[in-house]
Amino acid sequence: MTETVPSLIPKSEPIDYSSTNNESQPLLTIRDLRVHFYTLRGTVYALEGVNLDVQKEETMGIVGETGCGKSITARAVLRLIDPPGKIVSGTVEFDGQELLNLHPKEMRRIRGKRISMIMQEPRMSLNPVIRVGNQVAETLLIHESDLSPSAARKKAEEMLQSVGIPDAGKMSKRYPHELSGGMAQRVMIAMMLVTRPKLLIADEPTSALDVTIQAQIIDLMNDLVHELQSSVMMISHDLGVVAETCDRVAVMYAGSVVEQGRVEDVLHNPRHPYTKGLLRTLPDNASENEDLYSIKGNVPSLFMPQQQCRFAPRCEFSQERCFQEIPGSYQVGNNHSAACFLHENGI
Amino acid sequence: MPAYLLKRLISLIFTIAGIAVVTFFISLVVPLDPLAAIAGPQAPQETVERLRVLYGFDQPLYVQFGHYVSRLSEGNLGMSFQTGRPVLDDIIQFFPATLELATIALIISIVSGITLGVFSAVYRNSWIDHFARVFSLIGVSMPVFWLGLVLMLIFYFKLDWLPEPGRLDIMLIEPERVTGFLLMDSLIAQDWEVFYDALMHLILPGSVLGLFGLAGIARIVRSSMLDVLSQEYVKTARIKGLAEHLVIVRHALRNALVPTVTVIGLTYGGLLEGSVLTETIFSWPGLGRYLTTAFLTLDLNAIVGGTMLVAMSYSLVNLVVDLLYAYLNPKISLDGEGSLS
Amino acid sequence: MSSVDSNPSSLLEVKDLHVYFPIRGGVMRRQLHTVKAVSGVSLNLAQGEVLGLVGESGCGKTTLGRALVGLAPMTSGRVFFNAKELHHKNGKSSNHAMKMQLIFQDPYSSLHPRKQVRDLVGEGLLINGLARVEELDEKVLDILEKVGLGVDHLYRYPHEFSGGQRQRISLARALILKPELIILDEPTSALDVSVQAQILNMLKGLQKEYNLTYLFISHDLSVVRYMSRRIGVMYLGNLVEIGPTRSVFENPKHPYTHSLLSALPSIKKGKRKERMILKGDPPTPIDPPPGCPFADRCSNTQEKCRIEKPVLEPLKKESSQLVACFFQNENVL
Amino acid sequence: MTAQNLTTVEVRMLRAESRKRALQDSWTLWKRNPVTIAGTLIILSLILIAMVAPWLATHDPFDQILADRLFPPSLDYWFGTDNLGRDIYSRVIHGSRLTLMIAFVVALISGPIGLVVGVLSGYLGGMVDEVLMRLSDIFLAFPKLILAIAFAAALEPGLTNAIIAISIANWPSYARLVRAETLAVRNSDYIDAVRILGAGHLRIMIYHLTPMCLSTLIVRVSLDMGTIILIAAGLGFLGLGAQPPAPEWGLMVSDGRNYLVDQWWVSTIPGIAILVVVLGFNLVGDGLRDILDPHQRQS
Amino acid sequence: MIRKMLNAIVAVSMASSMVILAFVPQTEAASRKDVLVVGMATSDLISLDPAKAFEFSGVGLITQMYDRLLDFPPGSYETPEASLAKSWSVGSDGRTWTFKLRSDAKFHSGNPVTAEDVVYSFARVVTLKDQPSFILTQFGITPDSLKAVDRHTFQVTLDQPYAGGIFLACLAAGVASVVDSKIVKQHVKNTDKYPSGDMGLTWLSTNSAGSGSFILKQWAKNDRVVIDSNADHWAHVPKVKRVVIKEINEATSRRLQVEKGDIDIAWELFPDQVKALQGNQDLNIQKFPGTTIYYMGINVKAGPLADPRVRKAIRYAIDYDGIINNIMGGAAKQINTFIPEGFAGYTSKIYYRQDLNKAKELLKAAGFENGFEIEMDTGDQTPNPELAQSVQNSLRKIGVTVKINTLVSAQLWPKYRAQKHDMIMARWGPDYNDPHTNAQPFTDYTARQLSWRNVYYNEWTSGLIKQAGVEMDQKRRIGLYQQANQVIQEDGPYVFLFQPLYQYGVRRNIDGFYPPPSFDLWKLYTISKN
Repeated sequence: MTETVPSLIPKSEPIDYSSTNNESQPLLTIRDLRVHFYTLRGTVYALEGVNLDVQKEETMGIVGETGCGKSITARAVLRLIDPPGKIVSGTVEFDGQELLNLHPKEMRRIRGKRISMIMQEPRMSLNPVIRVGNQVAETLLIHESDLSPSAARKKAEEMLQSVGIPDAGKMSKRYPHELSGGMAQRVMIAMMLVTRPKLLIADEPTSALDVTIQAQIIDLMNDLVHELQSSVMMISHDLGVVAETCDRVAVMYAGSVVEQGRVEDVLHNPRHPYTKGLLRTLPDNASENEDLYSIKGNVPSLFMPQQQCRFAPRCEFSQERCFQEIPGSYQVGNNHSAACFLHENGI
Repeated sequence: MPAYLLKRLISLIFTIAGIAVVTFFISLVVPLDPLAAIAGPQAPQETVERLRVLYGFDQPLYVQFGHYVSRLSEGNLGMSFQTGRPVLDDIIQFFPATLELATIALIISIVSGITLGVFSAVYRNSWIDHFARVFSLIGVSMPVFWLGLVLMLIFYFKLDWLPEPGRLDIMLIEPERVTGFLLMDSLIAQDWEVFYDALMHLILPGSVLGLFGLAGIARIVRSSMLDVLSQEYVKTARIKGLAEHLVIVRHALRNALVPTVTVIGLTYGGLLEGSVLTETIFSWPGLGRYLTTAFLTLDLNAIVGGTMLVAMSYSLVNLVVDLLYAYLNPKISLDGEGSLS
Repeated sequence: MSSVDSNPSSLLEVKDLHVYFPIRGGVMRRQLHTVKAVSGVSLNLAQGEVLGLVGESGCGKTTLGRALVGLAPMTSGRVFFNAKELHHKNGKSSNHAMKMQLIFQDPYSSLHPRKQVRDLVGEGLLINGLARVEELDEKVLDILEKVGLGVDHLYRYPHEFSGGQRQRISLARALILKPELIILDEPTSALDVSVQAQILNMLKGLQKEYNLTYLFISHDLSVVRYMSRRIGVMYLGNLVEIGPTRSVFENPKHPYTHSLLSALPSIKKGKRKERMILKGDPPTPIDPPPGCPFADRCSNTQEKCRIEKPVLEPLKKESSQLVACFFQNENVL
Repeated sequence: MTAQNLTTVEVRMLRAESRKRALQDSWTLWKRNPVTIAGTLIILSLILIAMVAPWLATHDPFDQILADRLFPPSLDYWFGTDNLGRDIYSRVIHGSRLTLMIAFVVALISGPIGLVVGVLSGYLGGMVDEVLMRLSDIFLAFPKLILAIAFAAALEPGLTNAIIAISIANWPSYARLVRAETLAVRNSDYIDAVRILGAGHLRIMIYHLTPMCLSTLIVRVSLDMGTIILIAAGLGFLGLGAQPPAPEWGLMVSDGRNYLVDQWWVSTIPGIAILVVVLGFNLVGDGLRDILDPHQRQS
Repeated sequence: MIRKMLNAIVAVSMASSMVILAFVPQTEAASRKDVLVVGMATSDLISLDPAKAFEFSGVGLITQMYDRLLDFPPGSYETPEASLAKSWSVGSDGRTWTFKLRSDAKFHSGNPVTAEDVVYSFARVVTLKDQPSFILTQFGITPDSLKAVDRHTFQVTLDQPYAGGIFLACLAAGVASVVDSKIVKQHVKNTDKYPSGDMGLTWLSTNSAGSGSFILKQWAKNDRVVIDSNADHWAHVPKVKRVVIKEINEATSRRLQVEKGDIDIAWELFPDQVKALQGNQDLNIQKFPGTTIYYMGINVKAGPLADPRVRKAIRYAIDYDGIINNIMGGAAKQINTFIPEGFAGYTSKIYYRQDLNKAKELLKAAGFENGFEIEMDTGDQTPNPELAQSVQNSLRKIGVTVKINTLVSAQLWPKYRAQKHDMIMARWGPDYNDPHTNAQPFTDYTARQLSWRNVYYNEWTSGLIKQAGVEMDQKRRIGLYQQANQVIQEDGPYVFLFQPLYQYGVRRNIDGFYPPPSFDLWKLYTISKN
């Protein structure tokens, strides 16, 4: 199958994000990001035009269900999409620099130094055959060429100390499997923040952890990014976690952002039918005698390029138009937008 | 750790005892008489019968087995019928040559196998991958005896790049025997001429034998590299900003080597086996040939001693492999077993 | 097999159940350590009741469920099912235990990858001689339709299904034997929220339709609260608190329950509220020290807690909320 | 549609469809791998050649024309003649039957033995495992060729005994493999699931463990086909395998080794035949692993 | 990226090989001139003790390191000549033989060769009773029948009179080598098999204590035997300082190495190798008819083979010319007698040539016009399998289907000895250099040799040979052999195929090489290298 990027420009121009923002230039600007996977069974149109901003010193949440493209978005920012995936088009501007056409060498200088990322399974994300202290030190050694290995190890130990690892000197000699999940995630955080990056991408950092540990880690992350004045892109499927940690949130569905805004606006006043539905499915809100709300139908196949609102087949409010055009992103409130024709005419 | 070693040694003893019994019973199922063979085609019947008494083959089987067991338990491997010498002496003489050959072959296998495997995995499904896989498979697919003869023809006879078959040039006398390994003994004796000559003699049989083990190693390296490359921690390394070749060598390869070590142990066993034919073709005075002759002449003591040695070194290598495995893989602790199922 | 000491009104009665695993090592394979996965749990389940069991990983909730169906050894204690005592022998469950079924957490590993749906679901019937091979298609189809699958799915392999659908297949496999008790071991934790809603709805519907009894094991407090009328909290192999869902959630008496609830993120509570965050990791169940299992992490540990193990006691007389804490009355929060 | 009107026709159709889907998946995976395609073609042509050997051969493979011995390849003798004036081309063609027969018979003997021993040992554990594994240890400790030589020498040399000898040498490694697979699988949720349904040991072993081990075993056996052929050829080379005048390739290489320098074709052509076929089996095995390995299926 | 890794590997290996090369001194050329390198199949070598060795290469090597009372001159095996014994005589009873020893012979140790040493040497052989011992014991020699009359006079008494030619030929055999009794006695050991002393058997297996032209320097089993020249030999001082017998079991390999000059003499080349070497200016091909006879044994007890007509039919069916011209490349000669050319009593008369019609007639007469199925065993050494296949092909033409079993020696010989074969492709080489060594096994079943193995119990031929064994008149003795041969050719259990020509590839710069007429009659001391 030959690949042609569908040039389906939505009828209504998407909002100009930069103007909606009264503050200074965002730290990270993602525009029309498209990532496709060329698999045996055909092309998977995984990301179909993602638009997203992360402001300086803010925590931006990205929520969505499995396969909606939230992790792919994060990896695309670091340009770490594994084959058969490919970034097809779009721009990712970080601190005034376009990342997608940087030389690989330049890109490596950004990874780990200015943008870091922590992942879901802390123990799987640490190399099982290298002592954790050395793994933390490695990040320093990569980016600070004048640092001696022993100095790096010393700094790594200090960092481990500051992420709340008791007896850091001894713990840094341990192997990942000797740590608990919570400890491993702390190591991961140490490893990724030791270079004081401007942006930390956290890909479901707590979903593999128990609730009590989850709370510890969330607290730790909040404290650290405050101290470092970094921004966070917090990816999670857990709306509760997002509600508790984020300033703003973007909701993704089937490869694009459907709603974006301040957390209290999006979660308490959702405007996109998908967001609304998602919130209603949570058992938290249900009384025990009524059925949970469930969004009808299934997640759409991503094997077709987006040619309509991908949520339309499951949407209670869908109209004929939803099946023919791709909705743009429409302002629905202060710093709050939704990609739904219902809101074409604004608030 | 000591407990683990002890356990392994105990099971090794069981294995060896089993091998001794199996070998004895193999010799039993042979419907023929080893002594008649030893006596050669021309010896008169009387000689054969006298030898039979001399070697105790006229005794009932259980008596023979009893002698055999009590002798073995004293560590006495007995006399070889074919050489008329203690089997132990024969083994001490022949085994180092085989070991030296197998070691060189193993080194060749490992170096080239890992290289091919890594390239294959990194450039998965590209022509590099296909080439590397086919090349390494040709290695195992080649009949050793034929390849040996052809390479000898090319590199020795036609091109004259490498010396004649054998272990050492005919004009050179072996240095004083310390380890039995020519390369080592010549180093100890500081005899560079012998060292160089022995090394050159090793190249051809070593490569032929090495080719045999290459595919298995390349195959496991490729598949475990593929496995490892899709692991999260490799992604972590990339996220850190590590250059790709370092990601592969420092993070991926190190982990991929863990399963590879096990295969290397098995390959070593295969090399000892492959040496049977290789030694025949390259006039290598090693254990493989000794054992083949022993089987062909039903030299029972030599068969038992030789196979026990091969089995023992095979088991030992695998013990070393397991220790190495534990060393490479910090997750394995040799003493604590059990699980939270 | 007397039914004298069992409570006749209960479908399932667990009395002081212990599940220990030995850790062996050394040359003689001596027992070096003991993993006390479940150390002394007692509970009752009435016919048609849903009991939720919560706790963090390693607290023994899964092992408890597995021990009940015979997948883990019962070291000591007694279990009565339908007023008959259960005896499991080396990994094989006793016959009448087919009325007790288990749904596994991971829908990807609990279906044989090389079997088609018909065989997966129908096997229970064949094993127990409840159907002939010719009848299998129809009987399986009947039950598939109950869990929202259809004839198209009959001859498909597990890998052709999504997580939610697989969990439906697992459920069909259990339901086809007409069980009375189903142990649900985190049945939705591997699923997305929208799929989770579908599965929970279905579970609830089936429970009502067939008057099923559920032991609902989960770490997700909100799911348990939605599903169950009663809830038990486990910590390090012990049941530390058990009672009606509403009272446990609104008035947790055990400090562990309290911190668990406090740690639970929720969209309602908003950002950065003050929480009671437990320090440290949960200890391992290998050779746990005597005394209260929670003593190491509790903010109110006293001398006594380290020596003596508190037992479950009703909060007040006649209260259905039971707590295992010496200072339960001081834990008013 | 309700359960009541489910007809056999529909059932049959559904089954056929499912089979088709499985085949399609394998086909897609197979298609993408040129190396496997090459291997499959080699094996298929070998089977074809073996089937129509008498029609392909230009001469009687046993007919000696001593006056025509050691003729180089020519129009009369496509691959030349051997030391007894037999047509090498016809012998190689006929030899394909022996080669295939050896490979498949050994696989059919040692594969099932390894499967049974491995599943029993892995599933039952305890003493059974201990005894069976010590036994296989003993056999494994013998290098395969040496074990085969021992048995071939102990029995009278000949093709049948060579096959038995190779089978004896082969089963332990299969048993090991199957046992490892069984151990990995026996505590998995889906086995526990049927245990809860009340399944007995025998049922678990036969219906649930065996199919899981089978694909691993098949991959391994197909990778081993090459080794089997090589060992058989090695035995032939040492005079312990097929007996003259059988056109067994190893024997042919051996017969020709005295002529390698000046009459290269006598030994080289059967040598290449062995190489090609063994390569074919290896390529197929390699590809089969990709196809049957669920790991690879997901990508 | 991975290029860096590879570069490192290449760099390291190049550097290390350069270091090694720098240390290699170029001293080879100087010494090579004085060393004769012989490539030979010596895998049969198991002992260098005269009382034990009975293998081709073993006995061949022993005769280089030890002297015997009598010896054959280089390249000949007709009459043994004086060696350690200056003269000899037999007493009137025909049983007592007296030998006068020369006084200038010395062992390698410097000890003089005395009659005591001869007594000890012979006593060793008949006491140890190992394989070759029958060569002496057949004359009834026991330790008691040996006597050192004085320092240089040795006397032996036989149990009855024997034909003198036979006895003297046996004294020239390797087993009758004289060992240095003083040295050997120092190395006596008690072993499992010989609890009361092994008479140096263990030690002598890998050491030499002789007086011959060469001294054993090193025996690296499966690799090489190195013998150094004995400059003090009383008559035959070698022309080279050292001879290295290199084990090369593959004839092809021997050919390659002699062609390249890595060895000076390639022992026993087969016709195909010889053909390839023709026209090579650097090499001489030396041929000599060996005393070996290639024959096919027929078990007289095995079904159809019991009928003499069937055996005769088989003899007529064989394609002798094809075998000799093609398989043997012309380097063989058809033979129809058990006495090889070179021994007295040889006859060049040919009874059988391929005649398929006659063969078919004979089969028909015997009632097997539709043929039958039969097995044939053969060893795995060239050219036996090819011979077997050729015979198989020939017999197919008269309707006899042959199944070939290629057996290793461990199976072949026991089977033959147990009379379990149908037909066997084999060869026979003389144990000592007298026609009796062939006549007896081929015709006298009471010797439990070839005739017995083939279940051919012919009292008459057996009687003839027994008579020949004690016949003092050489002419009459030969007559008896020839008489027996006629019966064997007509009725016997053998198909005589040919007597081969042994061929040696010799470098041009080698002089004085006499192809050994018999397996034990090498004379390495005559060879010089230019």
